Amino acid sequence: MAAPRSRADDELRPRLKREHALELLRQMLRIRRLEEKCAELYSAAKIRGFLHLYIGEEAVAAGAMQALEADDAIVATYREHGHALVRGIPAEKIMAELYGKQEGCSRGRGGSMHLFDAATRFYGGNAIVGGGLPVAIGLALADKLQRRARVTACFFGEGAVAEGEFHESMNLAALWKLPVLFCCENNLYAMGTALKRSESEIDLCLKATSYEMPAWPVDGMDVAMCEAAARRAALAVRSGEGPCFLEFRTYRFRAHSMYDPQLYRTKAEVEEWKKRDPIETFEARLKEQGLLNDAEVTAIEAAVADEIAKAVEFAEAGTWEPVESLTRFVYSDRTQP
Amino acid sequence: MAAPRSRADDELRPRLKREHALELLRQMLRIRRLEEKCAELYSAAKIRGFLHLYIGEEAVAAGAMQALEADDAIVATYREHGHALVRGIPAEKIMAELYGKQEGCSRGRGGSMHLFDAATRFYGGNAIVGGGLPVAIGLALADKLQRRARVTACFFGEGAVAEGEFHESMNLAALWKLPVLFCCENNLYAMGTALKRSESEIDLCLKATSYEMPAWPVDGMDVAMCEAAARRAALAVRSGEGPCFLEFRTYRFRAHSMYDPQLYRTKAEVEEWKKRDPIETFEARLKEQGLLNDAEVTAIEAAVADEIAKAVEFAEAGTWEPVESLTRFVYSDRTQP
Amino acid sequence: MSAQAKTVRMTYREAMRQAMRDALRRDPRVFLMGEDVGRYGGCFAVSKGLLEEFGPARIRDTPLSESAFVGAGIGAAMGGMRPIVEIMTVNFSLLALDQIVNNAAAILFMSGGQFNVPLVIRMTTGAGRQLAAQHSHSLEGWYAHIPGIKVLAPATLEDARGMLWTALEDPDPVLIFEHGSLYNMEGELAADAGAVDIDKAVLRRSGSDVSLITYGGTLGKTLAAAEELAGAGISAEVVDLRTLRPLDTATILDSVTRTHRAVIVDEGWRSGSIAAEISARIMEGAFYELDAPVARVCTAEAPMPYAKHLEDAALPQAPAIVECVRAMVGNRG
Amino acid sequence: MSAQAKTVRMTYREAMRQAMRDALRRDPRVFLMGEDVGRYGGCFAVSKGLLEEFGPARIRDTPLSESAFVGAGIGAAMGGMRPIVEIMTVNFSLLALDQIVNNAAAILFMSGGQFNVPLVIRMTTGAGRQLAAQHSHSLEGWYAHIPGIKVLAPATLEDARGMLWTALEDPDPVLIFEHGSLYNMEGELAADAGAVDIDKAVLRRSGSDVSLITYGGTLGKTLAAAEELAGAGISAEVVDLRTLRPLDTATILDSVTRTHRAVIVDEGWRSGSIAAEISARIMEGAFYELDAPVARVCTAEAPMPYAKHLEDAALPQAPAIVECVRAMVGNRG
Ligand SMILES: Cc1ncc(C[n+]2csc(CCOP(=O)(O)OP(=O)(O)O)c2C)c(N)n1
Ligand SMILES: Cc1ncc(C[n+]2csc(CCOP(=O)(O)OP(=O)(O)O)c2C)c(N)n1
Ligand SMILES: [Mg+2]
Ligand SMILES: [Mg+2]
Repeated sequence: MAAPRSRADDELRPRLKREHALELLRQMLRIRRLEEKCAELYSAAKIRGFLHLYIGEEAVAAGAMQALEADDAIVATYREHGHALVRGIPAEKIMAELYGKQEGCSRGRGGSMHLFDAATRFYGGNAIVGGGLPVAIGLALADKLQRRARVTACFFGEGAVAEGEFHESMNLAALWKLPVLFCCENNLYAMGTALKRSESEIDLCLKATSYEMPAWPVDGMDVAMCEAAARRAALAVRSGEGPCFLEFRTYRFRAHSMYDPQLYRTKAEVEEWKKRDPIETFEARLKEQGLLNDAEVTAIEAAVADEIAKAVEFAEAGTWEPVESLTRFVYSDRTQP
Repeated sequence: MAAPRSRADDELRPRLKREHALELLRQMLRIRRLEEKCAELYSAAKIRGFLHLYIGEEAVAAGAMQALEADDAIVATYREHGHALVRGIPAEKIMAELYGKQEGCSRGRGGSMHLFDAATRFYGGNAIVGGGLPVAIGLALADKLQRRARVTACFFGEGAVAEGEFHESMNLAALWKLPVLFCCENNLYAMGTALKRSESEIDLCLKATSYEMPAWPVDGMDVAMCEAAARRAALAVRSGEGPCFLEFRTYRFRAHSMYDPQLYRTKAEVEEWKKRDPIETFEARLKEQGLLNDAEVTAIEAAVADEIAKAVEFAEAGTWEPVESLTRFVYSDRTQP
Repeated sequence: MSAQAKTVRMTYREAMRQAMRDALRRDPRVFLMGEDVGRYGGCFAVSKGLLEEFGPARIRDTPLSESAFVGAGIGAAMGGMRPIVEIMTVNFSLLALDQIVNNAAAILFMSGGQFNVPLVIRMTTGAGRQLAAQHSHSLEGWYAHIPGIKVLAPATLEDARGMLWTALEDPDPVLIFEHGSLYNMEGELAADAGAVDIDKAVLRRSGSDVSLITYGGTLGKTLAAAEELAGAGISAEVVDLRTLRPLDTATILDSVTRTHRAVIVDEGWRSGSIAAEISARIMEGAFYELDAPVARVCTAEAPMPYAKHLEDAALPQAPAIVECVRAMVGNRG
Repeated sequence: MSAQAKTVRMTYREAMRQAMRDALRRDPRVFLMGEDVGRYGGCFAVSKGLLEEFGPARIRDTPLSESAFVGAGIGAAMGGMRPIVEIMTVNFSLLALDQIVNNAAAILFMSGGQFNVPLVIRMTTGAGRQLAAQHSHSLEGWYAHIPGIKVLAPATLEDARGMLWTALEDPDPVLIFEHGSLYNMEGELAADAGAVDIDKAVLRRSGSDVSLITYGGTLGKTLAAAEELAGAGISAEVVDLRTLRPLDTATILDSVTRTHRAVIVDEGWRSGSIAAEISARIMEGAFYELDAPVARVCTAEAPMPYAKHLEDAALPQAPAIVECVRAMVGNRG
């Protein structure tokens, strides 16, 4: 069975410092508002290609990212706006990327699914389900070989658990005791396929157990829980105990991508989950605990709105990479070391 | 944890009927003597390419194959002479195949690693580690869709457990409750890599558990145990309960293939395992129980020697496929339905 | 099709769906398996409605396990079924390549003719929708390197409707590549459209000055280029290859022998493209007929960028085809 | 190499091993990872002894997980290491193809130039040892289709010794294909042999009547054919491509421009081979120089059979090269 849920999780919640709590709220709001804007811009044809929104799952990235240090590494999927933003890629560079402008964090070459940023060690943005996991293993291996006490956090959906690469990576990480924090975002669906239709055993922590890897489930709708679990796991990983697996139980409120009639789930199910909206519930809780008032919410919202507006402005003002440089970066410029 | 070891295993041993016991012994001897001859013929350059001997592991194929009916299917690996032989491919067609003659069971195109036989539903002989598992899943799916109470037995080494395809196949089989009997031949090494250097969790039955698939370990050096476990598992599989996983704990006495200095294990370790030689121990036990005498052993050995000699004769007398038909069977002859 | 024949208006997507529905009704051995083919209705809505009609045993949603479910298709085919395996896009097929190359393509041969693999694998291919580097490959020409499989690229409604039928009757593995940009293409199709041959390339336009050889997603652009060239007094013939393995060399050589010039248009990357193979075959079979070296218009050799203007620049476009032909033929306008 | 230079006698295998030992000594960021590279001593004994010298952290035996350990090489490269990943044989690389195509080859581009992947992947390729359909592929030409990677095929001791060095200094992913039949090849090598360029094809023999263009495992057969042709009065030039991506088109065209005829010898299957690409490039760049159509001698388009006589018949052999050239040039003897 999965490792027992630690008491530390529950104890942490009340101990959240006020500033930190507001910061968590702010981060979740940044993601939410950025993505609401993205949806709008998609309808306006400013953003194209596939666009996968993280709305509903914000607590996971906002919480988990707290456990990472500046020189830790992140590997994520095509549903990575939230991770990129909380990690520190400026909203404007993200937005410019979604516009396809060369001021974007991947010069407009990656788009929504391929946000990259060397400054924050953000290694993408991978659009092949499961494709990021081996890369994360390798980043961690480099750290281990160079005796650096860093963590590589690898985010992926529960759909990836069915891919062979997931298993090969889990085994390799555990076998070699690599400093990888596996963050499985279990939002119950892979496109239209419910977990119970894709896994014979739906307790995902059992997969980790079969690699002798510590694993535990986390309430992915509770940002404080997400942070606590990630901190605990990252601590173990960083101290050289080997990898950890966290199953964040969450839910995506929107379509898989932009076109998706959502035939595979009921409106009622979505509504039920929306009652657990990670932002609304957290806000409510903070207010209840007297840590937050309406004016503060308004102020945070205003600051976030401002940030997003500026990001859109920046993207609008951005420029197109000259067509002449189309084949640049197929190989490194020779000047590169 | 793995499913508890059933009492039935231990109870079965004394109940072995005499004829059946002799048959098991005979089958193991057929494999052993055939392969000893193969090694000899390899040195004489009659057989070429890779040649993987099963010597030491005979109890597994000889035992497990007893559980299969005529219309069941088998998928095996490059170490499949034993499976092919016990399944019923005539020794002469196997030997002719190893010679590369067109009278071989694969017309001389497959060689040692690719024995095929439609008559006995023997689907190869796959030289890609893990590559046979998805095929086995598909054969079982065809049976399920056509409501045939057949079993597909899939043999593979413990090295395959690290391959993604193993996991994808286990999950698919369990998820769809397909009639597959997974027979993992754990001989502790994949070429020169010991299990403990390739798996973070070496209790392989735990892998099956993480797919909610029944699994249990079997003493792979004891042919009666192998048979009993396979019968029990095949019964469950055939009755529609879904797949089963058996871990046969065995040992390869010879090199991985023909060139292998065996630097990765000690002579002492090999000698220790040889004390558990599946043929010698079984013979000794039968004698002890008064089920077998020296004359009978001599008679069996003589019959086997004769069979092998005839197989070699057949292979020697075989003919080469005309070079003109080199590209035949890249696609089906148009006459084929 | 005769002018009187009754036709119906539909999209390429619908033609493909009808082809599947038809196959599922006709032959109980046929089933469809792939990611999100059922409840989701198919990533590109091709299989929408099939689950309702045929049920989950025959319209099987799979987990994200490309290697295993493609391999399962191989096994099921050998077990007497006629599986249609859908791989969402060609990009993901790389995860199943071992099964395709080492099993599907090899088992008939390795088994000395004992086991054939009547499997059909369908996948979406191609770029043009700003899906960036990991979702925009055109690898059908690359697959055409593998002996033991057949590679089809339906570019018209007729072929979308008819190739699947023929593929399912083939005793050997057939890969069907559907260019993502074609699904919404609308047109008239004979009401009784059915199986089509998969052995022959066809002329989609006749001409005498140059042969434009193409297939799949670039057929439309090539026809547009031919139209423009006609305006400039250059008569271009357009050959739709339809099947990339085996290639219908005879039709290619026949056309080039009449026009004496050829341009190959191919969405694959240039180096090692199927366009290279066609050029080599013309070299080998019609060298003395050529008035000019055969040219290729292919995709720029780079992973596909997201930005629209860069993607457009990377892909073969009608103006580039026109320019290439003009340079070869000389201006006639 | 000057006649005075000190040389040592060794095999291709030893040259490769020395190259690795050297790299491991020179650069602490270098490590070797792959199946059985350590305790077993390498499937083809190439890495024998390295574990003892460098220890298990730098000579890493991996589980049978091609996709994960190739991907781990990519990550480790981005993390500042200089990994050498050994895939036992090219056949198994199909299991890692997604990592190679979608990550190794694409990340630099997708990231807008931020992350390069200085990874070297070595693998054995080719047939000739009766290993049958699943262990005999020559896919290096196929890999050469992928932008973002480089593809090397050392055919000589010098290149076995020197290419790895250069590859490790390359900021981008480099695949090195070692033909299995070469490991036991023995010869003299400069005692101080080191890095070699990987940008240029070279003439292994000069000639004036025909250019024989080849690489890797077929270089020896091609040189043998040239020798035999010389006896028949036909002067054949032999071009060793060395690097299949990027191709050194200039050297190819230069040779053909002098000889006016070309035969490409390639162990890949004919259709969609690198030989097709070379033929197409000659078409495009030296058409008016040609006295005869460029020809190809490739492997028969079939999975590789086990039986020796069939395998021999399937592969390009010196007599077939000779015959092809004679038909092209006419008998001179
Ligand atoms: C290997 C592969 N197969 C299929 C796809 C198509 N696809 C994109 S996202 C997706 C669902 C993935 O679900 P999950 O891993 O749970 O992540 P989520 O989208 O729920 O965040 C699928 C099937 C893909 N990108 N990669
Ligand atoms: C995918 C793949 N990788 C590597 C190999 C090379 N190889 C052949 S056998 C073998 C060891 C397999 O060990 P195991 O599965 O335990 O079977 P055993 O040989 O012990 O019966 C290896 C690595 C292969 N055939 N296929
Ligand atoms: Mg999901
Ligand atoms: Mg083993």
